[in-house]
Amino acid sequence: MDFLRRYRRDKVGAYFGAILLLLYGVALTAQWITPADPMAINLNEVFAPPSWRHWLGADQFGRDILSRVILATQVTVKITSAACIFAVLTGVTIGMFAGYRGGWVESAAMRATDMLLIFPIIMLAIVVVVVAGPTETGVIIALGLAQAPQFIRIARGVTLSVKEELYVEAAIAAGAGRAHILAHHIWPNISTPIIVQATLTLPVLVLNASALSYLGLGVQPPTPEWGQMLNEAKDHLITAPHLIVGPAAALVVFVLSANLVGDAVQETLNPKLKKQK
Amino acid sequence: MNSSRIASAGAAALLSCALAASAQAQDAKPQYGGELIYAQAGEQFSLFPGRNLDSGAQDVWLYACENLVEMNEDSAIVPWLAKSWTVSPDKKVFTFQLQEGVKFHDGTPFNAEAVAFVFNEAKAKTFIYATILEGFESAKAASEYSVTFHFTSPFAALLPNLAYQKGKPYLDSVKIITVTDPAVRASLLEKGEIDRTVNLNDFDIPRLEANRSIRVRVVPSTRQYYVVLNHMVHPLDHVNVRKAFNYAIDKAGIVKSVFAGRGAVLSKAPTVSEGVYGFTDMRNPGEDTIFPYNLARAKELMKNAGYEDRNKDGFVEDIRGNKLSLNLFTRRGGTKGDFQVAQLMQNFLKDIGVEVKITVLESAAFGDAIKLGPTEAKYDLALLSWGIPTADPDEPMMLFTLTRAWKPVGANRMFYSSDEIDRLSMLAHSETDEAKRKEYVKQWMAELLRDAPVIYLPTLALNLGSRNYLHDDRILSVDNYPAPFAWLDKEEMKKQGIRR
Amino acid sequence: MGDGAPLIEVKGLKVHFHTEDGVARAVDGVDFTIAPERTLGVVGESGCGKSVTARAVMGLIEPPGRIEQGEILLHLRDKVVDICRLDPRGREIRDIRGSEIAMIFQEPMTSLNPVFRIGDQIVEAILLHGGMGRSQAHERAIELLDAVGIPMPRQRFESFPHQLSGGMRQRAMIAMAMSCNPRLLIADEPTTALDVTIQAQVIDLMNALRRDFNTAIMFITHDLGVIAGMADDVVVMYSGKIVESAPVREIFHNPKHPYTQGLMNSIPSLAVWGARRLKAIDGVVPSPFAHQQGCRFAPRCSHAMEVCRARSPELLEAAPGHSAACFLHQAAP
Amino acid sequence: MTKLIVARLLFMGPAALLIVTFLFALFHLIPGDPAVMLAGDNAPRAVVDSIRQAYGFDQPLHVQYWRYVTKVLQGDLGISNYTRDPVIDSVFPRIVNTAQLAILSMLFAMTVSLLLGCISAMYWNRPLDKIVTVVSLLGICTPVFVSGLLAIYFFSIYLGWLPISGMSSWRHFILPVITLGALQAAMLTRMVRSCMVDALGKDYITTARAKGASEFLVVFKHALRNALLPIITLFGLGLGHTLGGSVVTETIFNWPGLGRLMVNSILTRDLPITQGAIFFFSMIFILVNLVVDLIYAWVDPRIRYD
Repeated sequence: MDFLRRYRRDKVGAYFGAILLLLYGVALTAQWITPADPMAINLNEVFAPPSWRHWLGADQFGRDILSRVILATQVTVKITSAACIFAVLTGVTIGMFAGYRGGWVESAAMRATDMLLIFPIIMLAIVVVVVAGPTETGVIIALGLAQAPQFIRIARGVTLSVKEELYVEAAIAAGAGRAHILAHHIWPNISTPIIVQATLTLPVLVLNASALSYLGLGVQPPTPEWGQMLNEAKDHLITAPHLIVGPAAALVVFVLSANLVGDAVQETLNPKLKKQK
Repeated sequence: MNSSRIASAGAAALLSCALAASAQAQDAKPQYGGELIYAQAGEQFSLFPGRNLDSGAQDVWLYACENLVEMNEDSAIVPWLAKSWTVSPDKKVFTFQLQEGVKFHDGTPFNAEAVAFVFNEAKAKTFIYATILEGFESAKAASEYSVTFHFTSPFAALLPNLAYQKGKPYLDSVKIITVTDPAVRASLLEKGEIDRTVNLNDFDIPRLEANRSIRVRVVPSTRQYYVVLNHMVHPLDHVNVRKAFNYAIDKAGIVKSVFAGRGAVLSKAPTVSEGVYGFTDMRNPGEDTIFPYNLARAKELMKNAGYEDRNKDGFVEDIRGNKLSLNLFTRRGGTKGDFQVAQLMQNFLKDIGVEVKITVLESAAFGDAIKLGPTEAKYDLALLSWGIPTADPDEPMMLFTLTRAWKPVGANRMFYSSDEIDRLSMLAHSETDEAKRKEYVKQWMAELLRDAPVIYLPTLALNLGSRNYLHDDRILSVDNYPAPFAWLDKEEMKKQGIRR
Repeated sequence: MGDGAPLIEVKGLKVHFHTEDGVARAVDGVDFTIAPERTLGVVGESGCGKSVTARAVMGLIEPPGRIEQGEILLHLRDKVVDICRLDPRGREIRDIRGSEIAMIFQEPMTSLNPVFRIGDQIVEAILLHGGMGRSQAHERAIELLDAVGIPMPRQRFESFPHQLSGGMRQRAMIAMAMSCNPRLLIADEPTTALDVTIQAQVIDLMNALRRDFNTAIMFITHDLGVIAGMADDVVVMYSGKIVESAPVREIFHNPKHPYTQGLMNSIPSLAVWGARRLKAIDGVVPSPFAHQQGCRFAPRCSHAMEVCRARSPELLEAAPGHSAACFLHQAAP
Repeated sequence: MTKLIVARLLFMGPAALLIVTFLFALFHLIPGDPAVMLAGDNAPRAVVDSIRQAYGFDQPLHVQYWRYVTKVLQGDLGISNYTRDPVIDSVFPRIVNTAQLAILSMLFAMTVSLLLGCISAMYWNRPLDKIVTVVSLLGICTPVFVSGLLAIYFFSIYLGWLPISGMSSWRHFILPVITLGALQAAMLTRMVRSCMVDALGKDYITTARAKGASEFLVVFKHALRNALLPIITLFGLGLGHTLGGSVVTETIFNWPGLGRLMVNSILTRDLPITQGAIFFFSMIFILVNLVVDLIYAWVDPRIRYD
């Protein structure tokens, strides 16, 4: 497909695209590729520093950190990606619709968004636990809902400006329906900030997921999750600094590749940018 | 909000605010002046003593107010503002002789009127702890300096008579700040922005001890971890299974990995720990703790309770072949290390083939889940801890193991019932003869070891970090850190570059 | 060409774009001159490099575009400046842009900054080149808006681009361009986005301004009708090169290069009665990435000879003031 | 324009009531009983019941609700279950603390992000742009508690320049503001960069250059004014979030802010405090959004509000 051919030529995008695919590959095959059993507790190796046996060292219960990071990739990547998509979908549809319709529909939607933003994510999470139960879908909905307002506001903002453009009025004059307008005229203009915002929310989602695990939401022990591992590493930052390296590196790789791929996608979608280079 | 627990020292400690008036010359070395900055962990506390149960609050009281009687390091009741006291033969009337010449901060004289007022007011306004004084009816001022307390039912009170220290405090003022993050408390202590703090992260203690200008004291507390075994759930009603669960747990491993080897101590007796009255070491000779870690014994006990791994899937099944799978409810951040201990439980019980699923609940939801009665309770196992602020076994005996105390009435979440335990508890409750009462408590503990209603786990230790220029402050096993007669060595402070 | 020194001399200009798909030779050796107070029409199909040439003259070539070769000599009163050598973001070129040479663009909708008022954008153009205070510039802007035929100029000063029609916005662009009495106005297809009636008004306006401000105009378009009404001299471009250059009457009545003849035959003419099929030039414009031996029009040229495929013809005079780059009019070297 | 302002301000009243009712219902829907929390795990039922009775928790819900609403209408937000202090006394000072931290860190974030974002847009895909991108991404990935603790260990303990906790002098503000601001700055830089690139590609930029405008004027006037739209939205959101208090930053730097208070009150089911905190916060949030929308109309004339 032409998009792929043009995308591959952007060296950075291709390189980090490969890393992102690798990450999703790891996420899919996590159970089988861990060097050691991520759940095996061995109290003689509490906080064992990185060694040949444990490349990234061992945690408070002597479990192999590398294996736990790999297994955690499955959990974290799945939850954050799903939550991100959920946030984008709800956010963009509500934002575009509100921005386009205008009038009381818009102000009602925006005030509802304000309400959503007012409640701290912890409150949202507790309510979701009661409604959807402590399942993974619960986590995804809670995380996604907390990030949706950002997308709603961006989508609405851009829709308001684009709606005024002449070519939109021209399209209407040509008999285009609202769906057509939103899809063909408004979405291309929104895609840039939305893609950037989507890749920006990934790290926030990972860290929020760990905040939710305090509330018994989603991932129950002993399954590992990056945010949770980061939190546990916080308490031993000085006594066992190696604890934080694994999950932090994984998070950085995931976010860096997602953002740079986002950049590359944005560039290929928007050829005018190429001229700039 | 760390777990709240019943406050103040039970029947014997009565509450009033006063400053000892007469000053006694101390030896030359301690010096007057300076401000002590104390960092505390609790978030929610109120200065009004009657209103809050949080341990943080109690620390605050100890600076501003003094009790009629106090508790010293080895948990003996020590006279303080009351010189002495007597008990009526029927143990329903207690008379306290008060110190003369003591004044409140604002100068009004401290006398029997004041004491009576405080307690009648507490009962009228239903202050939280007032209801703990079971059977307290009223307090009257018999004379200027003697006050009598009238109870509807006999209430054992232990009142040895020891010498006491009195005098004017050395510090000008005490500044108390709340720092919730243990790592930040440690760094504040290292930097010298605070002089004294508690609840340090166990793993930070070696680093702090290495620092010349810091002194860390670690003292076993009266709070012991335990896992509730819901006797309504088969096979937890089977004593061999309960004992197997006890033997399957590597308590030393827990102390080492979760509490860095020093944040907790191996329990020497069920529920009652060293600081509590009536404690005796119940360990068999040569064993480091009660139910020492013995995987083989545990598997053997499970075997003769009819549980074996018949289909070799790593988990045991009963004779009819269904797998033994239990759920374990726990909180996270409620008590130090609770989330970590729960994960180790899951791992140790897996070693004897018992599958455990952990359900982490947010503190309020957890509170709801463990307050239900025998028919509604959904937990098979629940990780909790039992602290004894009164340092008297009466509380656990009356509320923890008594049949009458089944949830939702008391705190018997195991729905455990044993006539022998009930008999011993009632006897100990009203026995005033010391020797007899200690014997009943000993038999009660022996019975608990024989019946193993819960899985017994290590006892938490308390820690107190302070700069070495601070002297004569104290740490009590009931999670109190009084420092009424502490003083600051100014030269040492200057040497360490502490400018305030 | 007119007598006296030319205003702009372009010699051997080559502008190439270095993109991933290869090197695009947008402008591949172009020579022409613009005389003061005369209008040069630059005509050619889209993609022949006429817009790139215009931007090169304004020094607006940004990476990945790069001026490979050639000179653009601007004859100022006191000195001659080669625009190719100037730093595109330097001070010197900035003093020329807007004051000596001004430019208007094809898309009036997007060429004006949507968030600033029309008047403010004109005032900014004036203030950039000094010589006037803010209030003076304010009045000057209103005069200009009036000069370009915008009704109620004082009110229109305050309105935003989206409040004006396409035609009005183009007039505002022209007002802005003329604000510093430029000696050359480059118009990059100014009428393409407008409908015919507005086109005619804009052309009349530019002709009027030419006389009042005696400004030279470089008018770029693919519309031969507009060229006829506007240009004094005409240059025809094809695939990055100039294939024919002559006064406007010569181009229309005596086209010498086969490509120009092809263009002329493709215009419907009122002069010829009865229906006749318009002849289109068969074949396709070559891609700027292709390296082709010989004359670029050869593949589509009905008169193509052997030499045309071997070597590319120079732009030489075939008649006084009328040059063409075609071996039909030159002896093969 | 004024119609918009009045409409929004009028909206605050019903919004507050709606929030209070919603919260009241929510607290009684989700598990957790304040009386049990107050008495502690091991308290006998007698104690729990006495507390419930003393605090009026045993009243039927509608009575409790009505009593609370009537008090709120008279401006009395009730008293906390724990500290028994009036809610206003414990919530208001915290809002002031959080507001100080939020505004300062957002100003820091805005200046840094606008500068870095514009620079990286001007030098699109060249080394400088790559460096800014990686630095801002690393800024986003580092959790605040890691950057906070490391900052304390390095600046306060190792170098001993800055104090760790408290708010008494300006030096106490440096670390928390930079830590919280850095996270927001990293987020905003990415957005500024992409919006600036968008704007720099537009035709009016070529016109501006054709007018002889300097590159500085082209980027920081013509392009930035147009790129401001999504940026303002994010800035409004960022301010909203930080005004809600960043629990982690407040815990690390021991900053008595709204975030920690709100979270603690939810976890301990201290309903009056939660209501008070969220009540004030929602008012501030609506005001912030109103200001953002006004700036919107001022920046982009195409959005008609009259």
